[in-house]
Amino acid sequence: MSRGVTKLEQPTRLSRETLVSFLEEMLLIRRFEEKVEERFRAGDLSGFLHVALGQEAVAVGVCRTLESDDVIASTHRAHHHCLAKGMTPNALMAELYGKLEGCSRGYGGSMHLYDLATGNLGANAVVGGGLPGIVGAALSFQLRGEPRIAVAFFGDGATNTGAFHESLNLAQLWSVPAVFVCENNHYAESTPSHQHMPITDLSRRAEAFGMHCVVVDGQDIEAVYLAATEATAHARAGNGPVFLVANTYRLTGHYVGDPQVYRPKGELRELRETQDPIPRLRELLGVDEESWSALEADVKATVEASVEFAKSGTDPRPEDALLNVYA
Amino acid sequence: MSRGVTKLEQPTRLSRETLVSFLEEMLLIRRFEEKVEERFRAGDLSGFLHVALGQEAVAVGVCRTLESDDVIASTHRAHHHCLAKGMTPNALMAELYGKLEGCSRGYGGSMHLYDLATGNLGANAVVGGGLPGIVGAALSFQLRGEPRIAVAFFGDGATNTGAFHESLNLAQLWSVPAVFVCENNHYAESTPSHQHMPITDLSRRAEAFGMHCVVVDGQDIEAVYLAATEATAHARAGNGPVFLVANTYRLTGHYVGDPQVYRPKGELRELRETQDPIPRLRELLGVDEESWSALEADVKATVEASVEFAKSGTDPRPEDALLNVYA
Amino acid sequence: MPETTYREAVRDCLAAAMRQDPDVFLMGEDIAEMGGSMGVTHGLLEEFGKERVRNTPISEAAIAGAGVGAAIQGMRPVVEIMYQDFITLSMEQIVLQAAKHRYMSGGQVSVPLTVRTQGGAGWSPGAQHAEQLEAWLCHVPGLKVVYPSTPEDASGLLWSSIYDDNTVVFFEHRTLYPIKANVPEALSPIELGKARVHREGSDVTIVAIGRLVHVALQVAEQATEEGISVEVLDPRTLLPLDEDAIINSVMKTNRCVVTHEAVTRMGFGAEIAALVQEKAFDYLDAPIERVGSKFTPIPFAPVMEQYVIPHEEDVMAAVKRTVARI
Amino acid sequence: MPETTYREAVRDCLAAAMRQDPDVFLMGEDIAEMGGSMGVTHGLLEEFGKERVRNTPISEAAIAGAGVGAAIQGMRPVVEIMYQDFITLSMEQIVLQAAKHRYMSGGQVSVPLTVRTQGGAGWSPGAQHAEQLEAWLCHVPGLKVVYPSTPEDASGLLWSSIYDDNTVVFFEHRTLYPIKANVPEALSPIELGKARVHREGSDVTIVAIGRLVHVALQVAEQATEEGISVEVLDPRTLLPLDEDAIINSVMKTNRCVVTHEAVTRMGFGAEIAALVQEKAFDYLDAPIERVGSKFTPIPFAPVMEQYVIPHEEDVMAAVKRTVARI
Ligand SMILES: Cc1ncc(C[n+]2csc(CCOP(=O)(O)OP(=O)(O)O)c2C)c(N)n1
Ligand SMILES: Cc1ncc(C[n+]2csc(CCOP(=O)(O)OP(=O)(O)O)c2C)c(N)n1
Ligand SMILES: [Mg+2]
Ligand SMILES: [Mg+2]
Repeated sequence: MSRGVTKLEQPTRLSRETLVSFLEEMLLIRRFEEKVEERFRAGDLSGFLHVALGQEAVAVGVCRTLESDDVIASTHRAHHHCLAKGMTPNALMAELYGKLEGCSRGYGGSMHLYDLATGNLGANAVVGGGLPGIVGAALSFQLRGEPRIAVAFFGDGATNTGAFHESLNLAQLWSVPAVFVCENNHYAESTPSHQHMPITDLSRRAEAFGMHCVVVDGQDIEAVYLAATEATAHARAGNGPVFLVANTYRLTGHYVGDPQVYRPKGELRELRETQDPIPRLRELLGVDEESWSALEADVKATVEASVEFAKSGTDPRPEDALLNVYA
Repeated sequence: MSRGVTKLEQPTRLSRETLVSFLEEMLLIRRFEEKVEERFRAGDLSGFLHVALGQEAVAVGVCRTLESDDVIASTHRAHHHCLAKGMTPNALMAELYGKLEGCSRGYGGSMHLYDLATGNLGANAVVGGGLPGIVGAALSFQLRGEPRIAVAFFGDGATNTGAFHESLNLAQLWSVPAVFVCENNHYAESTPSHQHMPITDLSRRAEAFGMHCVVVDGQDIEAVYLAATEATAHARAGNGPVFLVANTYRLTGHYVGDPQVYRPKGELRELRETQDPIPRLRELLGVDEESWSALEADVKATVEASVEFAKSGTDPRPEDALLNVYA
Repeated sequence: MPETTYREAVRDCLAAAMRQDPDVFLMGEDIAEMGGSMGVTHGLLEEFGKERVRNTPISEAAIAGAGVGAAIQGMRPVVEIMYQDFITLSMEQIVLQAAKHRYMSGGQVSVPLTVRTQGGAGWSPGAQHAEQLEAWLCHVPGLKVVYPSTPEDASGLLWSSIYDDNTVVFFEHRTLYPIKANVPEALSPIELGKARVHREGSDVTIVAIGRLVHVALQVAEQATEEGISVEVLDPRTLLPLDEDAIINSVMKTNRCVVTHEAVTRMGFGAEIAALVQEKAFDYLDAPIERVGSKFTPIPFAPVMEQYVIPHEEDVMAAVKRTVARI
Repeated sequence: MPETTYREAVRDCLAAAMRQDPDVFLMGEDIAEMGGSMGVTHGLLEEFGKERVRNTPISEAAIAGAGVGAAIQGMRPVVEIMYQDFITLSMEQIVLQAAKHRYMSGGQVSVPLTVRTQGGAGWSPGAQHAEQLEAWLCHVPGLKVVYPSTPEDASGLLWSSIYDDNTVVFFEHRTLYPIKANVPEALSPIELGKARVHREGSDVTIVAIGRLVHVALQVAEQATEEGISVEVLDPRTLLPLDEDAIINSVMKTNRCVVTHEAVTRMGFGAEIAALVQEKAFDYLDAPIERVGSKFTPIPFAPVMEQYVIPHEEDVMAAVKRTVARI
């Protein structure tokens, strides 16, 4: 990695300041996710955890194009979207620890992260399950004449669900202001794309609805941001929904603890070397060792603080379980 | 209509004999369906009936390309497929009358017509409900190395269901010998296509799966037959499934008794004048009045006989209802 | 109070809600120009326009889910699932999404969605258009389940369902649409969770829902002639359930018959029987009888269909068996 | 007889069936290389190849339906729905198609499909990965429903399910996979529809399913120390139900507690209670008690989750309440 020089052979289209802030956010997500893996292995965390190492650029690049009252819905792999949309690391970590201070008050867990204040309508543990709701949210914005948009994140595997088809179909038919962001990480759990989809170019999915489609390299944050800017502007302007495909890579297991027996030998190492969006952006920006260390230290402090916050949080009382069943 | 001359300005690609047999079959279906409407109005028939006036060419054109051990699955609008696949008018009419001699022994009714002997796996009253089963049937042919194919009929409205998407996706992924015949009659009940689909060219649906697609004028039986020949050969040869779109028109109500308030004024009359596949074939063949009358008489006799057969059929005993719940 | 059909009662309530409240809108297959496959939404397109009376594609999962999403944004959507059989296609959205968002979010989200659906046998629709699935939904914490049997209940309960901040699955019975009753012109909401005693009696309580309420009332009438005094109670809201009303009634009559059109195995009557034997054990003079459809899918041929579904004689026989005890 | 886990028992049975019968094959998400999300199908890909151990897309409707279609052609497919929560997505294919084809065709068609699925709480999966939905399926004529609680039952019942000519929904409990027991090396089929009495007793019958069978056995053990003799009965097949075994047991003990992990409202226990009070009315010395999860979705935080699901103390308390009567 280059040290101390701003390499600009590849000219950036966004300001350095913006890109640096992207880098910070991506690094925060990365270190947060690594901490989650660590805390899980240490036995601190229960339940079912999916982290997004390698997919940070998609979350950050898309969410940075959104207004605070735009809404998102996410999936079982949700931490990166939540952080990028503005949830605090404290609220997220506390949720993973099952505390009342958690974003879902300890009722949700990693796959059910809600934060209405930042427009986060919830991670969703049902693959494809959040898409119909995004159509409904977007419809309500349309009916009320509000200039808001609704964004669904989901994986390549989700494009095989009936809910995907019905939702995009309905969204296009009614021309609602929604953006469907497919985070194509080439796997659904252990199943590689060629075993679960009959196509390789995901933009073909949008053809079935005549939906506007944008495909982007999900490891290039600048590209993601620019593509998302186009997509969200399209939707917000009332031109109908957009299918945004971000090709990306999951640089870890499907779930925390996944032995990944299904991965071809060497694949993970190679992907880590060639497809990591963070070194890529660092290199583009030519961030020197010193600035990098400062950045790392900042991020580390935030992540550690979130663990402290979570650990010292309040356990729900058992009988709190009886609350919140009905409004 | 021209009388007594074989007009061959428009050269036919199939033999006259074949086309005459098509005409016969289509007319039988037409008169059968009209009889169903009549008997319903007369109060003979109970339940929920959907007839296929205007769509005869699709059923006949496709089914004539099938072998007897190929299988089909149909929909709520099924009489034409059943007759074309070889169910006798007697067995069909007896079912509509709820008799033991009916194709489903009186257990099924118009929307649940089965005839395993002729490869008919059942009409299906759930829109899209029969498609997954066709994938499974085709898969079993593939696994067993049998040269058979499985065919699903369904309407334009069905292409909006999750089951449609999941089924075609799976079929293409596994390259099973199936043909998906979309009978696009431009309405789903009262809802015109533009109100239920964001696209007009249905072949776009196949794009999402990279599936081979054939589009044909469903009112031109010769064209349907040739397109189906290509489609079924493709599937049978192991080249994967095919999406066959037949554009057609429903020349009557959605269900028997439908007042069709939703139809634009004059639409039905115009469609009947311009889009009826039967006069079109008659004209092509130049069938003279005398042959036509003979044909009509034959068909009428068959239909009347089916009503007689049905009326004199055996009512199930009430307690027969307790049979056939389990194998 | 004008005579109103059950069908009109539903429609008038929808219209009243839409008139007063721009957040209420409708989605469903063929509900616009056609007025719904049962004619319930007839005329609403003309008054409220196609933005608020939305014909949908055949996409039961997406339309239920679009309702969920709009409800979370504060709208009060009313989604129609044409036949309750097709609610099988919406179960994920209703059970895993609508019913659980509030809980999973620790109370942040509410989902004021109403899912209207109808069904039932008695007109030879065959096995895929005649389900009665209310029991499934009553097993789902977070949902409310309503099943009115009369025009006035349909009106008052639908209103409360629309204005409830939870998701309500609202069952209508196809054969009840034409029945008539006096319905107050000004909409009078009926609180969810309150049973209705249609007729008081002292010998046996019939707990009935949907079509079977009317059957029970006829049985009660007949029974009088034989000197049996029957109380007829309709829970109307199946979840939450008015346990007190049911238990109090059985404590008075000491006998209970429960009846619905669904099959008895694992049907709503199982819950009533389980509850009553637990809460009124010492008061029971006879086993609680359940009357429902015989354990088969609904057959097509009318003679078999009529054999399968429950009728007056079935309920009467159960009443008599119950009363014969002691 | 070697010690075998519940997980291995299921796998060995699948392998045995596939070895003897080319018509048996598997479909499901991640069942091939990964061996299933619970490791149940581990090693089967290597032995039987990818034609017969088929990884599928995330398409719960289509894979259940592909099973239906293949079964009608005479295959004996075993489809895995990874979590039973997602059976909500297959309900149309299971309930309207698989369960009804035979009936709607007047007996022409049979659908020898097995749908395996698993679930259950106790490991903090949150509300969408912890459902217990067996009650729904028991409401559906045409289906069979099996829920084994031990390795030997899993083995023998799965075999019979695969070779049953009807569609069987086969429930496994996630927390039971590691439990061990002696399972005969040669597969010994267990007839569907036969309950198992795990332990005889004279004071009270506990009818338990799934994980709760083990809880019930521990309660029985403890109860002995307090002089209470508990009979523990596991129906194993929930549909058709071995009514005689249950009724005979309660006629002997005169008391009944029924327990499962699902919520009690409209849960399987409601059916047991309704049945027992009807068929053994004069024998009952106490109300039938139901023990299940509290009426909430499953919360994430372990402390709340444990509070919601039933444990030994809950079952024991019910047993004591029951015995305290008279
Ligand atoms: C409807 C449904 N089926 C199955 C699962 C189990 N499951 C969880 S994640 C997953 C794979 C999802 O793949 P993809 O959509 O590509 O997302 P990724 O995990 O790659 O981010 C599966 C099958 C589920 N959660 N929901
Ligand atoms: C899943 C489902 N939803 C709704 C219905 C009610 N319904 C019956 S036919 C129909 C329209 C079908 O349209 P299409 O697929 O185009 O077939 P067509 O009637 O035109 O032949 C609808 C909505 C149904 N039978 N199944
Ligand atoms: Mg993926
Ligand atoms: Mg159509």
